[in-house]
Parts: sequence; structure tokens; C-alpha cells
Amino acid sequence: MIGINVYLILIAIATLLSTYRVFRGPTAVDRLVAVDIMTTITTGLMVLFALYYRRMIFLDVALVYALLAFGGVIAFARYMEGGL
Amino acid sequence: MISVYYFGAISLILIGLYAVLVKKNVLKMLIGLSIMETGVNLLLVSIGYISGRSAPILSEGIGPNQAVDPIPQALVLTAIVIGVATTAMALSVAIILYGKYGTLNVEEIRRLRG
Amino acid sequence: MNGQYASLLIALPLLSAFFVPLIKGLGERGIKYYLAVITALQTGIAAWVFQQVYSTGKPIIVMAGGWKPPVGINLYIGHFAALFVLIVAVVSFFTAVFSIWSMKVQPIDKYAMLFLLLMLGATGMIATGDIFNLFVFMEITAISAYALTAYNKTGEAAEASLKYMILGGIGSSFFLIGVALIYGSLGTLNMAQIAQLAGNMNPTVAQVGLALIVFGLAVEAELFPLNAWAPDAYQAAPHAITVMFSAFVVKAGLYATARLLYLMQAVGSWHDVLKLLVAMATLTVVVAEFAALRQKDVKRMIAYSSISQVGMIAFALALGSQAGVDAGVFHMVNHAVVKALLFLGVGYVGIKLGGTAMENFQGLGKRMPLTAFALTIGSLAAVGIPLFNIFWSKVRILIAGVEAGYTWGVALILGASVVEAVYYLRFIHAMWFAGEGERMREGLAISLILLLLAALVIVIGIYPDYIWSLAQKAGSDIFNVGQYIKNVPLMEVGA
Amino acid sequence: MNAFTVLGELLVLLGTFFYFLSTLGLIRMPDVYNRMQTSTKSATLGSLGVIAGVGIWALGTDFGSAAWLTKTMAIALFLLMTNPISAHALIRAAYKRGIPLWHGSVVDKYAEYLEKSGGDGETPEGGGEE
Amino acid sequence: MGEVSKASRYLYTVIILFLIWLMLTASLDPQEVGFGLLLSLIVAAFTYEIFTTGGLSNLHPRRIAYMLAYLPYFLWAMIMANIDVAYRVLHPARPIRPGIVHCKTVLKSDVGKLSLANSITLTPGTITLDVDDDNYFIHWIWVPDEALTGDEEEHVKVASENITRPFEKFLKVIFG
Amino acid sequence: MNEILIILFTPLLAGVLAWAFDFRGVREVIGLIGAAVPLAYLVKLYPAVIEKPVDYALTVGGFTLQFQLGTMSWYFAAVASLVGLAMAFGLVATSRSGYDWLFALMSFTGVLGVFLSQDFIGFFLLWELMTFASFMMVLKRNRHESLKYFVLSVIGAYAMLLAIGILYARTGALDFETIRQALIIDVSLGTIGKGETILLFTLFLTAFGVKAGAVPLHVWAPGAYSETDQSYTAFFSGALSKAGVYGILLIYMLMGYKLYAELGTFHGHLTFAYVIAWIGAITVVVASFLAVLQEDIRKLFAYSSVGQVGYILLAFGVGSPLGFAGGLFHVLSHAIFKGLFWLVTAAIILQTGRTRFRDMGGLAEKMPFTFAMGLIAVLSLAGIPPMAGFASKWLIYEAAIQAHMPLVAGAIFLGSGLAFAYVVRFLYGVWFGQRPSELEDVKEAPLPLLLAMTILAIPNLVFGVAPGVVTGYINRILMGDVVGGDYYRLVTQTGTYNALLVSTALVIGLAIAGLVYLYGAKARRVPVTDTYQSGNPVTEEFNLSIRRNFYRPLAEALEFWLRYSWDRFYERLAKLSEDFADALRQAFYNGNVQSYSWYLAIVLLILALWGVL
Amino acid sequence: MLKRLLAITTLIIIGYWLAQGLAGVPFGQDRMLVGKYYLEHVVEQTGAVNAVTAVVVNYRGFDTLGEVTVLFIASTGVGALLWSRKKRRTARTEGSIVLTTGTRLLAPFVMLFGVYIFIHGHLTPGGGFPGGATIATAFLLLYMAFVTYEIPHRAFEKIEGAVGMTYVIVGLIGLAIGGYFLYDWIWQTWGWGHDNIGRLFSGGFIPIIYTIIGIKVGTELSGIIDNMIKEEVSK
Ligand code: NA
Ligand code: NA
Repeated sequence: MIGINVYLILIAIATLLSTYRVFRGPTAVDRLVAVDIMTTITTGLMVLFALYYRRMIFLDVALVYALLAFGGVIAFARYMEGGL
Repeated sequence: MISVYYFGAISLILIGLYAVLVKKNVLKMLIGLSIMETGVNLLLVSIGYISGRSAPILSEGIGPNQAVDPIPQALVLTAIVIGVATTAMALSVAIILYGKYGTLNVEEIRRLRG
Repeated sequence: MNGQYASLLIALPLLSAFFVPLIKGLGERGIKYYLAVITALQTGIAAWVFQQVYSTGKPIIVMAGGWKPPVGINLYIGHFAALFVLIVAVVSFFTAVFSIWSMKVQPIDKYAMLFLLLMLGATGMIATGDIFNLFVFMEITAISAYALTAYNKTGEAAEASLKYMILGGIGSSFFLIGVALIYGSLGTLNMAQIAQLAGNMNPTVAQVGLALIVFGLAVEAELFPLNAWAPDAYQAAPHAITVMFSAFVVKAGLYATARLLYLMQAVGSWHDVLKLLVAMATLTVVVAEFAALRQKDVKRMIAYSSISQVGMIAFALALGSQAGVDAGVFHMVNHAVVKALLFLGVGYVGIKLGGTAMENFQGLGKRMPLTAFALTIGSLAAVGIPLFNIFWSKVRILIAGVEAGYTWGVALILGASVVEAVYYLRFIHAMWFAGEGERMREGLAISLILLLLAALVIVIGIYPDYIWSLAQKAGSDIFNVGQYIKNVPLMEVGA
Repeated sequence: MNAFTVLGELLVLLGTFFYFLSTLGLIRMPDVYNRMQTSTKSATLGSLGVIAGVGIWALGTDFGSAAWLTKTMAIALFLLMTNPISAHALIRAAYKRGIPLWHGSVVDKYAEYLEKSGGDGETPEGGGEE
Repeated sequence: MGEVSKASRYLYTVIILFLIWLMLTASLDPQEVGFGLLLSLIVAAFTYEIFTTGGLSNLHPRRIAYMLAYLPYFLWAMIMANIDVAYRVLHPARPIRPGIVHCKTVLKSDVGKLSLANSITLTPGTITLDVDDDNYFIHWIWVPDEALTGDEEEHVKVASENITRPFEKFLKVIFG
Repeated sequence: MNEILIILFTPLLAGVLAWAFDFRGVREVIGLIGAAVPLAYLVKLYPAVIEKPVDYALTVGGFTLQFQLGTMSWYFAAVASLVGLAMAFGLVATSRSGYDWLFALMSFTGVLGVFLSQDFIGFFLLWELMTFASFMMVLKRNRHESLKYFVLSVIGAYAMLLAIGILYARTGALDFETIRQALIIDVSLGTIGKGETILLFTLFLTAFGVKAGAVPLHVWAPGAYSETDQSYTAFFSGALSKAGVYGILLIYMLMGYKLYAELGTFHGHLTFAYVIAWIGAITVVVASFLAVLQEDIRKLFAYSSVGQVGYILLAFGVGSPLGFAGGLFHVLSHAIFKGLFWLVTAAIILQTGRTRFRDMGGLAEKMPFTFAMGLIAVLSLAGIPPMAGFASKWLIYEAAIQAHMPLVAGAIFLGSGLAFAYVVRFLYGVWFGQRPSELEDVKEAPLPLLLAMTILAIPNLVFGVAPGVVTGYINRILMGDVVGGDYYRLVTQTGTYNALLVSTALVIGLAIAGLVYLYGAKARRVPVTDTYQSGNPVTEEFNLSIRRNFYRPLAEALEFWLRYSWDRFYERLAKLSEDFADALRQAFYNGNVQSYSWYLAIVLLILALWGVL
Repeated sequence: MLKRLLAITTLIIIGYWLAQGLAGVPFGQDRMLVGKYYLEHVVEQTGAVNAVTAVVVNYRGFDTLGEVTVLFIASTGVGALLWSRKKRRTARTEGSIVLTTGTRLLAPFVMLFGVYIFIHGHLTPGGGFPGGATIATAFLLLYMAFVTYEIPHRAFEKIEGAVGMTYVIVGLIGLAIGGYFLYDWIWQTWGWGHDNIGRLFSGGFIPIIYTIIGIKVGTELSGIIDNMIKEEVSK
């Protein structure tokens, strides 16, 4: 049993690093890439939480989240290339 | 000592308000408003949280005594939708504004005054 | 008939607003007439509710979903709500009729929906007995108001709407924080139960919560210095909508402020909040009157005047005395009549003569004598000349103010009223004694409405007793919290 | 403690490690194109690890069931499908926005291709018309 | 493939959606299953036209078998890709030599092209930047020397060999 | 139907009808009837009023409005009704518009209501009605002057409203009697402190001072009096201004004891009364000086009106019974002689269309009856026996002397001197001397106007010869033998005035003078163009004639003081506040929504600081 | 700069004040009053195991009706403000085949998933709004991928109105049958689904209302997207 703390710490570091990229940029796409990574990580985190809280129903939340995040990223990406 | 959730919620509220007070671009101000709303929503759910309890869905072995307060969560759902609606309205107003004024700088959007 | 049918007050506007997309085929005129018919129906329901409440003397408690409060959300249609829901409906009907002729901006179907939902929002705000539900209705009102403010789709309209939105957004966020604090402390959202338990609240939480709630509502209630959005919104909105803003949208905010204020009487810092509100209200009156003084645009001038009157109402409501609340409610009614009259008249002139600049009103007495006459009656009433309705409520407010020990506030308000007298006099002079022009045809429906409102101004002015008795009942509905708690059939929950 | 939980935990650990790696690449790489090179793949694999790990892990717990596995697989498949699409959309957006390649880049065949095919790859005017 | 019947396409969509439903609900409760079937029928009616052009032919056993084989192959490639990434990220010198290369594919179907593009994106040091007809433009983190030739055909050949070819043999069968 | 209700509202009703049936003849008849009814009913009620007050109550808007016809209100109402009737006759000649009738009669109702009200709500309501109507009379003719009048009236009204509010808050009552008793009791209770008492006094003084035209609140009066129909001015200046004076009496009645208790005495004199006396004295002096300097007859009488009301204030300020008697008498005298003056002015303007001295002259021949009326008015105003004006001024003077207020008495003297100066100019400038050739065709004023003048001229003579009639009634009001004597003789502690004796002497003297005039040498007629001064043509710079810059040397002597004009002061104040308003709204409503957000943040900050500290 | 400093100072003081208020509502404590009642009675009274859903749709259904209205207002308002006689899309770059094909494959799944979300609202987290938003995402993807794509907005508007009316009518049926507006007549009067608690066919009118909301939100959000993306064509 490694314990959830290790995962959480790794995820926290990962989140921090991508947050750095969100703020640092320099281009809008850089920020968006970082956000995209964060959403992916968050999805994983949500799944992990479902297990931690022993609630399978939370998995639906993760899927909804992943889906909305995907839609959002695509929208921004298309906006940036002038595809709207 | 104040809880980290409260701290986060208040921080979001203040950051949002900061954007409204300092950023000149209308869109940034609107983003500030959205951040504020997020902060308020976070505050609401934090207030409804009860240590050691789970989401108020009474399945998978969770009974009434193992669930957190369902009301704030219900309120937040409503508040989120309201926030979305406000943002949508604000964006379309911003679109008109940009069309008519050619700028989104608040200091130039002041034909109505006095 | 079952009192629960009062929920039709909410159901009808909703149902009919949702119906609009399905009857787009009726065409513009059809939808406008539809709007008038629905508002007339709403007036009918409101009249029935009014009759029920005032004849039985008991409030109607609508329990949504059949849940007893505090488990479910209840509407509390007491004397105040019954009276104001009726006013909302009647004014909406008038403006709907006015819209038939005045509203030109496309798309009309969406205008009709937003119109109905604005009416719905105000109705709900006035009727609800649940603090979060109040927030929801407040947002319904606010968001439809944002949309309608920008409806003319000019740069100015969008600008006004943006200002309204940003300030309203901040206000509602902080209102919600207040709600969160109160809920966190008491575990309930029902107003009656909050009133019941308020005394046991942690004093700091109560103080912060009450202050935040009042702050949030004060933005909607146009109190200085939170009212900077208001003149712009009034000016830029379509004329019919300005009428609604002034006649009942702001009233709903005022009412909500007063209602929550008195519900939280038991809170320790209550009297400080009152003092703060009195100060803000007084400043509202003074600043708004000064701002109106040299306006070149009549609509904006009257908007400022409206704000100052609103300040006076807030002053009365914040006095913390039965006399003050009664007077405030009385003033609300009178102000609704007068401002509906003024904004309708000004809007009518604005459309007929292509704008609401002061120049357009010169010689109005010769060009549109009926409208000019109605506007004159409205102006005189607004100034507070005796034998016009506002005089009575103004006197009541001033007396109540002095009684409550706010002589300085009364003095300042009176001083500001001098300013008000000056600009209205200039306005009257411009209409009757300056400028020339050809006589124009004045529409029948709008003339009738204007004359009706003018007649109401004078009738209440000469015989204020009836409305005053209504106002007293409605006022005690707000002030008498004990009775309010007793009227709500709270069930026992929890420990 | 059983085989499911062990395998599950291992996968989760691997997954979170790849999360870390992915964001490290986000920091270390010199331009947006190379950042995506390192981060997209690792984040996706990380997620696969975490999600599949949870699904397997749950099988070994007292509350777990096969439902956990199918649901997590649904999420995993979804990510496997969407993540490369969003990565593609992003890198394309970066290119179309004119964000220059890193100075150490050795070749840009896309630019040559676009030049050859005339336009700059944009939809011809009127492309929006039905 | 325009001649594939609507019924086939619809049915295929229903089947896929229903399978997804089963996965989502992860339940064999007749209420769920029955309702899921109903929903699949309804949603498919609205969406089958965009969802598939091939219809039931996609469920040919050979295709399914190849798909099942492709999955581990691809996963392996992906893990390798990540080890490569780990190396480049963690190496102090940051050993990269990026560039955009040009490949061609033999795949014809849209879904095939999509799968190829996604596979490329998720595997060693490559991301699909754009797809135009049969041309793939790939951002490559380490462009090998052989690809740096002035000759276009040679370049495409080298690049394709390295990037698209390994997946195509599966995808050709699965998606055509 | 209650008589009080009839007295009160007949004029208003008649006004509305006259406005509705705006046809020549119809409106005049209705208006005249409406104006005559109050007087008729007052006369009818006289015996009853002498016995005991007549009451009437009315409920409006949750307030009970009480009216009472007591000895004092009867007196004021009778004066107003007399002038009102005269005004109505005047209007028949000078006005052609239903608008005038409506508002003139409306103000009539207002004035009567003010005098009859026994509670503050009715008092205020009718006060406002009166103000509003008179304002409308001015508004029609001159926006600037009406605005000035309006603003000052509104200030006055709101001051009164605030005072009423405070009184209501402290005593819980709005009717005079309860308030009076409550304030007497409060002297021992002390719930109303000294500061608040002073505030109340100041507020009421402001409210009533405006209407009475007391310096420095008089600035509206000259403009308003001159910029309306002059028949109406007869009522405006003759009766309406008395509402302010009546208010001062009200202060005495309601708050006198309280004010005495709180403010005490000053040099053996009620402190608050002293203030009133001095305001009166200053008003008399300032207004009289300004009246002398006017070149326009309307302005002259306007200032004169202000000054004369000052006499009344001064008299009331003396605070002794004799002072009240004098003041009350002067209420009557001023109403009738100033009313008469304005009717004469109305006639002059109606017939000549001129208002300035320089355009007039020698009208006595053309308008002999009007001239005779004017002469009566002049004599009465200048305080020449045996006119009503003399009797009242004499009483005031006696009162001032008895109260040991020499400076105040001096003001009376000075005022009389100045009054003499300006009436002399009026007499000569308008009626005698060279007549401009344009005025050759001037005719006598029309009959209704002459009737109107007669209505006011007769009491001037009657009460001049028999002042005891009035003082007898005033004794009844004051409930004591304040002024002794009989119908023809007034007796005070320090002197006696025998009006009959003086009248007889005057009549004999006049008869002799008339004989001399008739049988003496004829004057030579000189055309205007023949005026030479020491053989040289008159230069424009220093052309002093009775009709042009006659008192210019006085003006030059007063130059330093004339630079300070209340009028200009107020105008500057108004401009300043408008500029301030502009600056305020431009700064606050600056259009930038970010600033507006800051306002919200600042309010939050204040709330936070209030919560944190 | 001064402004920023001022802002920060102001905000810190406000934040401190809020924190002070919150200190009176300690985190994680059980202060439930009405909430407790809900938890104890939710299953028996509403048939939903998801207490949040029961609160949202049933106990506080009035709020939700309002919430639906708010979104309707937004959709109407956006439609009104961005209205013009001729509008069309003005995209400059076509989506690549990766995006278009991906969207084709995903859209049906996303829609199905949206339905899954709102139909299970009484059992799992989720409900009408997330479900509707998910459905709208499907349309969003279509808009993103295909530069000429347009929703059938006239039909959508009508659906929006019709389902909104249905919501009110469901409430009015409650008024007619049970005597109260928004009364759950399915669960409380009919008693339908009482032996199904925890399974799909339970929860009274919650699944019905969530279906209404899901469709309504889906169409509304799609409509908003449509309005925002298209631009006026000026000739
Ligand atoms: Na993602
Ligand atoms: Na991704």
C-alpha cells in the first residue's frame, strides 16, 4: 500500500508545473496546452477520488468533466486558428 | 485557523474583484466576475461540508448519517447556471459594444455619463 | 377557490413566455397583442389574489410542491405582496399596450418573452418567502433587465447594460455570500425561520451576513453610491422598459431590502445597519437631485428624479419604525404611479418627436397638449405639491423621519427637494411657455393611459385615505415580523 | 491486499509519475511544439495508467465490482480518442497563428507544401456559405 | 461506399451506442438495458448519418480481430513513446532536433486517417500537425539525418517509413 | 352645507368653473360670485363668531383637518375677502383669461384656508395651494421671477414642513391647540431642548418670513409683485403676504411661552420677539430706501409693500399688547391702501401701457377718479390723518416708544419719511406735470376697476375717521382693553389720537385750499420740449426730473450699500450650487464602470472596517 | 500602480472581514437543520437516492424552475441582442479531417451520454443541467469541426419553448391533482416506482423534469453558441 499521499503529491507537483506554464505563456497556445494537460490530470484525479471515497458514481463526473474540457479546448483551439 | 477551502474561496472572490477593479479590458473584467462567482460557489459547498462524510447520494452504503448537507450543493447547481447565463448575456453585450465602439477598453466606453 | 392557485401568478408568465416561440407565426402585431392579453390576464389573477388577501385579511401561503416550509419553498403573498403584485401586473399591462405602438426594435418575439420574464422576476421577488429563491428571482429580474436594457442595440444601450451587469454581478455575488453565511449559521433558508432563529446567531456571522445581504440588495435598490448604473440603464433602455424599471423593478429590490432587514431585527448590529442605510438613502436623494438639476435629456433627468424618490423610500424603510415603513410603502405606490406616468409620457414624446432632449419638449403644450398636461401633473406630483399623491407620502416620510430622530436627514431631503422643484419647474416651463409647434395627433390608447394615471395622481392626492389604508396594512406586513412568522406554517425539522 | 490491488496501485503510481513527467516537459521544452511533444503523450498515458489502475484496483476491494472496470474503461477510451485530437487541434492552432518553430528546428515541410499549393491553407473566401 | 444502405448504417450506430450504454451503466438491470436500447434507437436515428458511412461492414470479424491485435501493439508503441519522452525531458542536455516532416498514407477512409493521426500523435516524438488528403504533416521531435534530404520524394519516403507505415498495416485492414 | 366649507372652497370652485367655461362674461360673473361669497358669509357669521368660535373638521388621508372661525381668523379672513372681492372686480377689467381667474381664486381659497386652519396639515396644504396658485400667476408672465419666487417659497414651505415634522414628533399632535398646550407643558418637561427650540423658531421664521417678504428673504417680492396681473397683485400684496404675518402670530400663540422659557429676555424684552422686531425694522428701512430709488411704479410699490409688511413684523416684534394691536390694525390698513395702490397701478397700466415714471405725467386730468383713489392711497400710506394708515402707524409708534425701543421707533420714522418721499414722486410724476403727447388719448379706467378701487377706498376713509371700530374689534381679539377710546378716539397710556378732530380740521383746510386753487391764477401750460435749465439744454448725464432719476443723489450717497444686493447674492448662490451640482455629477457619474465598481468596493471596505474595528 | 496597491489593500481588508464572518461558521461541522430532514426523508418522500437531485427538483423545485427560466432568458437575450436578418458563419479555416472525423464519431456518443446523465439524475451526480450541457457540447463540436454547420435554430427555439411549457404544465398538473404547484403527483399521488428505489424507474417526476431540463438546456446552450458564432452579414 503506497498510500494516496504519494499520488497526490505527484499530481500536485504536476499541477503546479502546468500552472506555471499557464501563467508564463508566452503564447496563448502555450497556456492552452498547459490547461489541456491540467484537465487531463484532473480527470485522472477525479477517478482516483472516486476510488478513495468508494463512490462509483463519481466516475460519471469524471467523464462529464473530460468531455466538457475536451469541448472547451477544441473551441479555444479553433478560435485561435480562426476557425469559428 | 481558517480552513483552506474558505481561504481558497475568499481568495477567488478577491482575485475576481481585483480583476474588476484593475483590468481595463471589459472581457477581463467579466472574467473577474466569473472568478468571483466561482469563489462564491466554492464557499457555498465548503459551508455545506461535514468532515468525514460523503456526497449526499444515498447509495453504495451511504446512509443519512454519512452524507453531507445536500442543500448547498443544490444551491450551487442553481448558482452555476445563473452564472453561465449572466456570462452569456455579458458576452453578447460585449460583442455589440465592440461592434459599436471598436474597443473593449472601459475607459473609452463612457458615452453615458453625468 | 384554493389559495394555492395564486401560484398562477408565477405559472402564467412562465407558460406564456415559453409559448412565444411556438406562435412566432402570428407576426409582430400578433405577438404584441398577445403580450397585452397575457398581462391583462395576469392583472386579473393579481386582482383576484389582492381581493382574497385584503378581504380575508390573511396572507396566502403558496407551498411549492406541497412541502411545508421550511422543507419546501413557500410564497408569502401577504398584504404587501398582494398589493405590489397587482401594481406590477397593471403597470406591465400599460407598458404592454404602450409597447404595441412604441416597440420597433427587432426581434419582437424575444422582446415579449423578456418582458414577461421581467414581470415574472419582480413578482417572484415580491412574493417569495425563501431567501435563496429570492436570489433566483432577483437574477431572473436582473438578467432580463440586462437584456432589455441593451435591447435597442445601440452603443449606449450596450454600454448601459454592461454597467448594470458588472455592478449587478458584484452585488449578487456578495448577496450570495451573505446567504451562505446565514445558511451556514442557521441551516435554513426560509425567511420566517431565519427571523425566528436570527437572535441565536453568532453575532459576527450575523453582522457580516446582514451587511452583505443589504449591500447586494442595495445595488438593485439603487442606493448611493451603488446606483451608478441606474441613470444609464434608465436612459438607454426602451421607453416601455424604463417605465417598468422605475415603477416596479427597483421597488422589488427595495422591498427585498426592507423585508430582510426587518426579518433580521434580532441581530445585534441591526441598528447600525439601519443608520448606515439611512445615511446612504439620504445621500441618494441629495446626489440624485443635484445630478438631475442641469440635465439636457429629460429621460435622464426623470431617471435621476426617480432615483432620488427611491432614496426617499429607502430612507423611510430604514427608519426602523412602523410609521416609516408605512410611509415608505405609501411612497412606493405613489412613485409607481407618478413615474409610470412620467416615463410613459416622456417615452411617447421621445418616439413622436425623435428623442428626449429638452429641446423636444419646448412647446409641447401646443404640439401635444394632452401629453404635456399629463407630464405636468406628473411633474407637479413629483415635486410634492399638495393635492397630488406624492405629497401625502412625502409628508408621512418626513414626519416619520423626524420622529425616528433623523431631523438632519429630513432637512437634507427637504433641501434636495428644492432642487427637484427647480428642474421640474424648468421642465414645465419648457413645455408650456417656450417654443412653438404644430398640433400633433395623440394616440388614443396612450392618451387614455396617461390620463388614467394622471387622474390617479389627482384622485389619490385629493382622497389619499384608501391607498393610505392599504399602505398601512402592507407596511405592517413588512414591519410586524412576529405576525409574519406566525403566518408561515413552519413545520418542526431537526432537533 | 491481492493481485488486483497491487497491479492497480502500480498502474496508478506509474500514471501519476507520467503526469509529473508530462508537466516537466511542459516546463523544460523550448517552444510550444516541443512542449506538446512531451506533455500530450505522457499525460495521456498517465491518465490511462491512473484510470485503468483504479478500475483494476477496485476489483480487489470489498466495495468494487466489474462495473468499476467498465466505467473506467469507458473513460480511458474516451481520453485515448480525444486527447490526440485536442493535441492536434492545438498544434495546428499554434502553426496557423504563426507561432514560429524553435530556432533549432531543422525542417518545415508544411510551410513548403503550403507555398506550393498556392494559398496559405486557409479556407477560400466563401467557404462558410452553404 | 455511398451505396451502403441506411438500415445498415443505422443498425451499426444502434449497436455501437448500445454497447457504449452498457459500458456506461455497467448494469444488467432490465430497466437500464431496456431503456438503453430505446435511447440507442432514438439517438441513432438522429445521428447515424454522420456517425458512419460503412455501416455493419465495420463489424466484419477480420476487422475486429485486427483491431484486437492492434490495441496491444499500439499500447506498446505508446509506452515506448513515453520512455522516449522521459529520456528527452530528463536528459540534462535536452536532446531534441525538431522539425515538420511530410508523410503520405495509403489509407482511404476518414476513420482510418483519424486513427492514424491519433496513433501518430500518441507515439514516439511525433504529433500530427495537419492532414490534407493523403498528406500528413508531422511535427517530429528528432528528425533523423536521412529525412533531411533536399529531395522531396526521398524525404516523404523516409518519413512515411518511420512514422505512418508501422500503423498502416493494421489500420488498412480495420478501416480501409 | 357647512358655512366654513363654503367660505373656503367657493372661490376655488368658482375658479375652476371660470377656467372651464372660459367665455367672456361667463367667467367674470362666476368669478365675481365666487369672490363675493366668502365676504358675505363672513359678515353673516359675524354675530356667531363674536359669541363663540365656529368649528369644522374634515378627514383627509388619515389626517384630520380642523378649521375654526374665531375672532382673529375672522379678522384676517375678512381683510382677505375684502381685498379678494376688490381683486375680482379688478380682474374683470384687466384680465381676459380663465387661467388668471382659476389661479387668482385658487390663491384666495388658499389664503382663507391658512387663516382658518387649526392644524398644521390643513394649514400647510392650503398654504401650499396659495403659494402654488400665486406662483402660477407669476409663471405665466415671467419665468425668471417666478423661479425666484418658487425657489424661495419651496424653501419656506420645506422649512415649515420640517418644523411641523419636529413638532409632530415631539408632541404627537398636529393641531394647534394640542401643540400649544404640549409646548407649555414641555417647558417643565424639557423634552425639546434649547437647540431644537431655536431650530423650530428659525424654521418657522424662515417659512413665514419668505411669504411676508422679510429681509433677506424678500428678493422674490419685487419681481413677483410686478410681474403679474396688477389686479391680482392687489390681493397678492394686500392679502397673501398677510399669511406670513399671520404665521408670526402663530409662532407667538404656539411657541411663545416655550420660546420665552428657553431663550429668556434681552434688555427686558423677549429675546425672540426682539429678533422679529429687528427683522421688521430692517425690512422697513431697506425696502423703503429701495422703493425710493425705483424708476418703475410697479417696482416702487413692490418694495413699498415689502416695507409696509415690515411695519407689521416690527409691531408684532414689540411683543406688547399695544404692539399686537398696532400690527393687527396695520394688517387691515396695509391691505386696503396697498390693495388700492395696486388697483390704481392696474388702471394706469391698463390705460397707458406704461410702467415707468419717465413715460408718464399729468394723468390727473385724464383719469380723475383714479387719481382721487390714488390720492386716498397716498395719504393713507404716507400716514397722513385721517386715513386708516395713520391710525395703525400711530399705534405701532406708540407701542415701540412704550416698549423702550428707540432704535425701532427710529426705523418707523425713517420709513415714514422715505415713504413720503416716494409717494410724493408718485403723486407728481404720474398725475401732475407735463403729459407726454402719446398719452393725450388716455381715458378713465373701466367701471369694474373703478368699483374695485371704491371697495378699498371706502374703508380707508371710514376706518381712518373711525379707527375705534377696528381697535374695538382688536380688543376683542386680544381679549383685553388694549386700546382705549371710542369710535373716533384712540387712547393709549402715552397719548391720544382724535381722528374726528383731525378729519374735521383737514376737511376745513382742504376746502380753503380748494377755494384758493379754483379762484387763484391759472398755471401756464408748457410743452415738455420747453424744459430748459438755466437756459441750457438738459444733458442726459444728469437729467434730474421728477420722472427721471429723481433720487439719483440719494442713490449715489448709498452707492456703497447698493453694491451689495441680496438678489445678486442669491443668484450667485444659485449659480454656485448649479455649478457644484454639475461638478458633482460629472465627477461621480463619470461613465467609467470601473470607477463604479470602485464605489462598490469602497462601500464594502467601509462595511469591513466597521465590522473589523 | 497606486491603483493596484489601493485595490490590494482594500481587498485584503474585505477578505479579512469575510474571513472573520466565516470564522463563525467553522468548516466541516454538522450544522444541518433542514438538510438533515432531507437526508432522513428523501428516499421515502421523493423516491430519489440522490438527495441533491431531490432538493433541486422536488423540495426546492421552485428554484429550479427559476434556474431554467434564467437560462431561457440568457438564450433569449443573446438571441435578441445578436439578432439580425441575415447571419452566417465566417470561419476562415476549415477543420482538419482529424477533427471532422473525430467529431462524427464522438457526437452520437456525447449525445447519448448527455441523455444518460440527465436520465440518471436521481441516482447519480448529474441531472438536467450537466446532461443538457453535454448535449450542447456535441453541437459545439459540430460547430467547431464543420465551418458550415448550423443547428436548425427555428426548430430548436420551438423545442425550447415547448419543453419549457411542459415543465410548467407538469407543475400545473400537480396543482390540479395534488393541490400544489409542482407537486410530485407521480410519486405522491400515483405512487409509481415505490418498489424500484435505487433503480431507473423511480424518483417520481424527477426523471421527467430532468429530461425536460436536459432537452431545454441542450437546445438553449446550442442556441447561444449558434448566436455567438455567427456574424451579421452586412451588404
Ligand atoms: Na483532455
Ligand atoms: Na488532452
